[in-house]
Amino acid sequence: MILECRNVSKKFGGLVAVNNVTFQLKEKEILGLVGPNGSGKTTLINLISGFLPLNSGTITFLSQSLNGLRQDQIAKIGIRRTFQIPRPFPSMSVKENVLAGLIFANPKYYAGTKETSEWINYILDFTGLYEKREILAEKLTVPDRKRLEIARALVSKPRILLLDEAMAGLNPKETEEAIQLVMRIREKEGISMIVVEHVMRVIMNLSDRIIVLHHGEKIFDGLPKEIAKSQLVIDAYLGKRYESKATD
Amino acid sequence: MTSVILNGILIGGVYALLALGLVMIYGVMRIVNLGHGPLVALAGYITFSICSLLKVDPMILLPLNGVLFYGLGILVYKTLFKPVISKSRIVTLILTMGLGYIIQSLILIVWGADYRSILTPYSSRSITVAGIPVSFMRTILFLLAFFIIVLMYIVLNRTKIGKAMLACSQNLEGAKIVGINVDKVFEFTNGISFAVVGIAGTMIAMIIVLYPTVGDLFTLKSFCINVLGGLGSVIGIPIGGIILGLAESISSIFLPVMWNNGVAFLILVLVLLVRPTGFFGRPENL
Amino acid sequence: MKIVNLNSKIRRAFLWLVLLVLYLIPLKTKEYILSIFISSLIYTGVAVAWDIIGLSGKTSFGHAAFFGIGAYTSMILSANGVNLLLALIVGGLVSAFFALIVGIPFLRLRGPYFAIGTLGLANIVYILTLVLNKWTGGAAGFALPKSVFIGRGFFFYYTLILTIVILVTLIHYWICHTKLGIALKAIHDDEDAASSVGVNTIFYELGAFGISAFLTGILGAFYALYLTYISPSNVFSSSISIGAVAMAVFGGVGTTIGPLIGGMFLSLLSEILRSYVSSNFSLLLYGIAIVGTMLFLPGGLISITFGRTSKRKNQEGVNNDTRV
Amino acid sequence: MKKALVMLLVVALLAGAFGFAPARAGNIVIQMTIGSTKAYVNSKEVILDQPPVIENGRTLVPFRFIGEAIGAKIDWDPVKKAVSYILEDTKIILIIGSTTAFVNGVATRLDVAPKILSGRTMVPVRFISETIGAKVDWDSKTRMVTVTVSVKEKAPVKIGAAIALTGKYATSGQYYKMAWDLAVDEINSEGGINGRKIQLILIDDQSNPTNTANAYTKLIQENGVIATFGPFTTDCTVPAANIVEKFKVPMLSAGSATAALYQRGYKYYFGVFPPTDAYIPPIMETFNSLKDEVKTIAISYESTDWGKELSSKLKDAFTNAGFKVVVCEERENGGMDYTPLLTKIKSLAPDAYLDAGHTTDEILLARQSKEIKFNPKIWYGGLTADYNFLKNIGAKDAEGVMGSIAYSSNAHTQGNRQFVDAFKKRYNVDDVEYHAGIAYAAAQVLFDALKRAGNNLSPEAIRNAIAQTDMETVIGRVKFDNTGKNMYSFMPLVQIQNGKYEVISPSTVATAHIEFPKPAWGR
Repeated sequence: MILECRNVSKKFGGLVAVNNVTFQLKEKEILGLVGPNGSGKTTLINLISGFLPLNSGTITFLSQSLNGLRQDQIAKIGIRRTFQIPRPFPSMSVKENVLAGLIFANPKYYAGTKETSEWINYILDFTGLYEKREILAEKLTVPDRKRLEIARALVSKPRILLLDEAMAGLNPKETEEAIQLVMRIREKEGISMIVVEHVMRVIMNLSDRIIVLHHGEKIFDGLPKEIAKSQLVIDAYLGKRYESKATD
Repeated sequence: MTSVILNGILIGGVYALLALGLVMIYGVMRIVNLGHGPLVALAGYITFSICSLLKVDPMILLPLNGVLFYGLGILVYKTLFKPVISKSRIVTLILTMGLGYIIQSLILIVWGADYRSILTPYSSRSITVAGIPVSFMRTILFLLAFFIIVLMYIVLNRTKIGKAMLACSQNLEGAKIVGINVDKVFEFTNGISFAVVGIAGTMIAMIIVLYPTVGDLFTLKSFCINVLGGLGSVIGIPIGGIILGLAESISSIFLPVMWNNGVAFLILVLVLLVRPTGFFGRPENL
Repeated sequence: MKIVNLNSKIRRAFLWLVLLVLYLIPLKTKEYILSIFISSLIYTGVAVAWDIIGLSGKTSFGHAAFFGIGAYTSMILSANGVNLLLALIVGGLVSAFFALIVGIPFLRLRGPYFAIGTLGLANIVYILTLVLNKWTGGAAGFALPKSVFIGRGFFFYYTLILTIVILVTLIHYWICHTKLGIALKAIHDDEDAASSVGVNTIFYELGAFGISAFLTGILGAFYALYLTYISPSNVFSSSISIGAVAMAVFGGVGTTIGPLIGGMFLSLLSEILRSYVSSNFSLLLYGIAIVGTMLFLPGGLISITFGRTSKRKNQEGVNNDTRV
Repeated sequence: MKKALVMLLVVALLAGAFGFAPARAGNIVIQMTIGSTKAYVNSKEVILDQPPVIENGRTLVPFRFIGEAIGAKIDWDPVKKAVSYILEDTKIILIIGSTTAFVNGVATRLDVAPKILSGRTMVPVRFISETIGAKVDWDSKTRMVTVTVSVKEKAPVKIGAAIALTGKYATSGQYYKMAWDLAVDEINSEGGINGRKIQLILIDDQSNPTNTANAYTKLIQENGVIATFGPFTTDCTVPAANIVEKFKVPMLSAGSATAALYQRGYKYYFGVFPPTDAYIPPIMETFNSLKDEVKTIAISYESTDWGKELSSKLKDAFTNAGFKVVVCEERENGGMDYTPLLTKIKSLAPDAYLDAGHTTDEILLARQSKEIKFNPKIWYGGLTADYNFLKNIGAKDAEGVMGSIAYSSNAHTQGNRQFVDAFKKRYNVDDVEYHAGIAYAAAQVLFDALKRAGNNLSPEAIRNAIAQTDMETVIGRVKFDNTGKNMYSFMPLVQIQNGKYEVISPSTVATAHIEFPKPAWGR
């Protein structure tokens, strides 16, 4: 067990975005986080990554509490996230982006050393961005931006990777590539992941375990194949499935 | 004490009038107009010339200057702002600074460096409110500021173009998507803002002495007020203005007068440290 | 990569040549040329120093505060017989110290709020200088004996300011090519994303702010010791702050040469205009020059010479460092 | 000197009705007829006490006449019986009765020797003329000799200054330019300095000290000015003074009233602008005469070196004289709203209010005093005596306001009338601003010094000439002490009475009696 959220809650004014959610993430596990829009998936990611402060509850990483840590500190201890709408550094080249992703989280890598650039090139190759390494990030296509986000996170050898809709807005082919990438990451790097997704198909064949959020509350926590059996989920979520598919 | 507070509020209104021309340019177009002060001064000089030529009351020129500066606003938008509006904000910043220099030199060339004032029979009259002598002109300016603010508010919330402006100010991309002609909106915004500057300048010119660099003073004050109230917030302006006015007035009771500027800026800074986007400002994401 | 290395070799050689020429200028020219260079270099130096915090996308309108603090510190020190170099450095240190204190709250501000906030800061310092007239002499200003200037003369001051500005430039360049530079660039692009990759934003911004203030302070100190008389309204005037921004943007922000070129260009331009064009029109032309450049070269002057390639060059510069 | 006069004559004649005058400007045409005592210099008749004669083919003329006519320095040595002419670099010596003449020491042969006719030395005109490069024509019909001396322009005397023509202080700066331009044109129309025109080079420094420093270095080194006027404000004056001191070029400042400047031990810096201590005596004279009515005094001052200095001197003077200074407030320089200050002072109800500030602020202070009905018995604004104050506030509101003034257009100082008229005429303004007056005085002093320095226009010589100045100017007598300060600095106290500035103190020059107490605003 690498990450644990206990009774995590977050309020925005009156609105309760995440309500008393408790779950665990095991080593090398891919945890699917699903739920309709506004069910608090992204908020949960923001809480874990330290992008937002908690209202109550505790988040512990390898028995170390993350409460009150800044985003950059959490990134340093090995929890990295991607953004729903990719946010690479536009005025930097792909390579610089990845470099930036590495040197601040892993102080043992210095800009300019041989091993640094070799490692960066490996990641670029791994994520299929090597050819585009000199291009400015602002010039990249959406799928490439999403890849770059993953590469930027991956390069720092995180223990946990938080993928916030890394596949939203991709066409089926791109989605397939992305899935392959995530799979490769798990196999090669052995990183635990929390994957937020709309698209059930993706989640179903990606996740080892699935958590369903609804109005900020956890209504399901189990294996993908069990999910169809859960009445709660069917009521709350599957009804929206086709709709959400349509939007994809 | 009461007289001090009263004056603080009135001068606050004057400051607000001074600052109003900036609020929409920033709110809608995200342009920080460093040429603001010189523009106000220009309006003043124009008023001065017409008044001394035609021997008419400056008040009559309010609409004229309004229209004149509306035109100027359109012109400036089309020639200067439009090409750089998409560029980084700092570019427009320096551009407007250059614009300020140009206006200043034009004032020097056309009117020379002499001091100019617009004197009317009622210039430095005062009315007595509850036994306290109160500047007549400042009262007028205060009311005018109030009037313009109400007008802006109505335009923004009741009219179609106003709603379009709000849309642009909140989410430009969104506004484009829903089919708002952003260019037209910007044009109108700039026109209106300049018109307000023209009107403000006409009035301000009656309570100060005009000289070519007088605008710098206006720019500084206007920006403090805008930031204090929250950039792009119409409601923030009077709040910012009055706070600044009161700060200057009240502080000078207890402290050496020289400090009142310092106190004003201190308040500005403190407000920013508590509310990094002023009173009514939306969070900037830069 | 080899080509780039060759390029950079040539570039380096060229730079050495330029430096040599700059230091030899006094041997061939009259002092009035030096005096023009001295003043231009002072303001250019401020522009480059300003751009160090500018790299993070923060637009400071308050650098006059650091300039003035440096100026007054050095004045007070030299009035008490502290030697020049020490006065300069302490001037810078005091500014830096001040910057580090105010930086913690101020750097939370973003965009125009930071700009106007720092502007307000400069004005507060200005008022304080007037108020603390026991030490600063208040509005009466602060004077050093005329011998301070006459004893040294232009050659001395030119060499000194040239060296200072070169150091400022080197520091700027060095920052651009270190972790700090990458951090600032990241913050400039997207503050949240930056912290999501582990950049401690406030730490790096504070560092940049401090260095920027330190160098600005030194330049202010030089300014004071050069003129031998300063008054608050003069060293804290917003024209110093805004001037720095204008020069940096005019040349091209976020690059080392940008502010350098912009600063020298604008200073010399105004110098020439004022000496050879009737005054009203000189101001007009100055304004037109700025507006024109912003309209047609929003990237600043450097976008003429380097343009698109400048960006790639920079990246290859970084790549060099990551490779070799 | 003579040459200058001749030149002037030429100009006068060309301008005058003598339309037929053949001479071109810059030329001296001497016409004389054999046997006639009537000769003409640039067609102006001159009566000779001995007519020209012909001695074996050569015309002889009185040596003094021709010498003066060509503008040479002439000398007569009775012992050697020798006459000599010195014209620029040529020296001619002729000995009576000898056919050997000496041109710059070189012996030269003459066809005919100089001789004495009825006590007048007669010399061969052609020889003299041709030696100094003049043209000689002989008209056999009219028996007239025409000598044409072409006078070449001398290099101008260059002086320079940096002054604020744009930027914060452009308003004051322009008056300096106006006055100096006028003064220069005047002196040049009078033939300049020893026949050399004055050329004034002005550079706009935008009141930025580094610009000022550059400007003066450039003026001295590139333009080669031999004397300078000072810039405006102390901020700019100190660096400027440093530089003229370094290059040993004299500076005549009209731009800084700070007394502290004179303690910096400058050798080449001289100032005609009355320093702050000059304000005090006239003010005290008035206040002492009002001791019974005026007891409490409030002072405010702009936050500049000048304002600070003046106010502190006022405060000391008043306290020593037994007045009670209730408050001495520093205030912003060039602000918008002084009501807080005035309200504060009003609440202390002082008998007299004095502000040490400049015109724009005084205007606002007066207006806002009126607005809050602040009516002390004495309302003094440092430089309200600048006619811009009156112009921008109107006679009605200005009634009774007091101020000090370094220069007044209706002062009965020497040459003031002409200056005022010339100034008004040239710039078509209704009055002369005081900065212009002081600037003009500076020009008067400098030009006088240049004249006294004579042909040796070395900066050192000019500096000494300035140091020895003791003359009447439009701002009164000017004589410098060893710090370069005008020891006759004079700052009368004036009051606006029915729309005119009346000097009320010192009594020696008073033009009117004080109007006390000051009437309420707008009465």
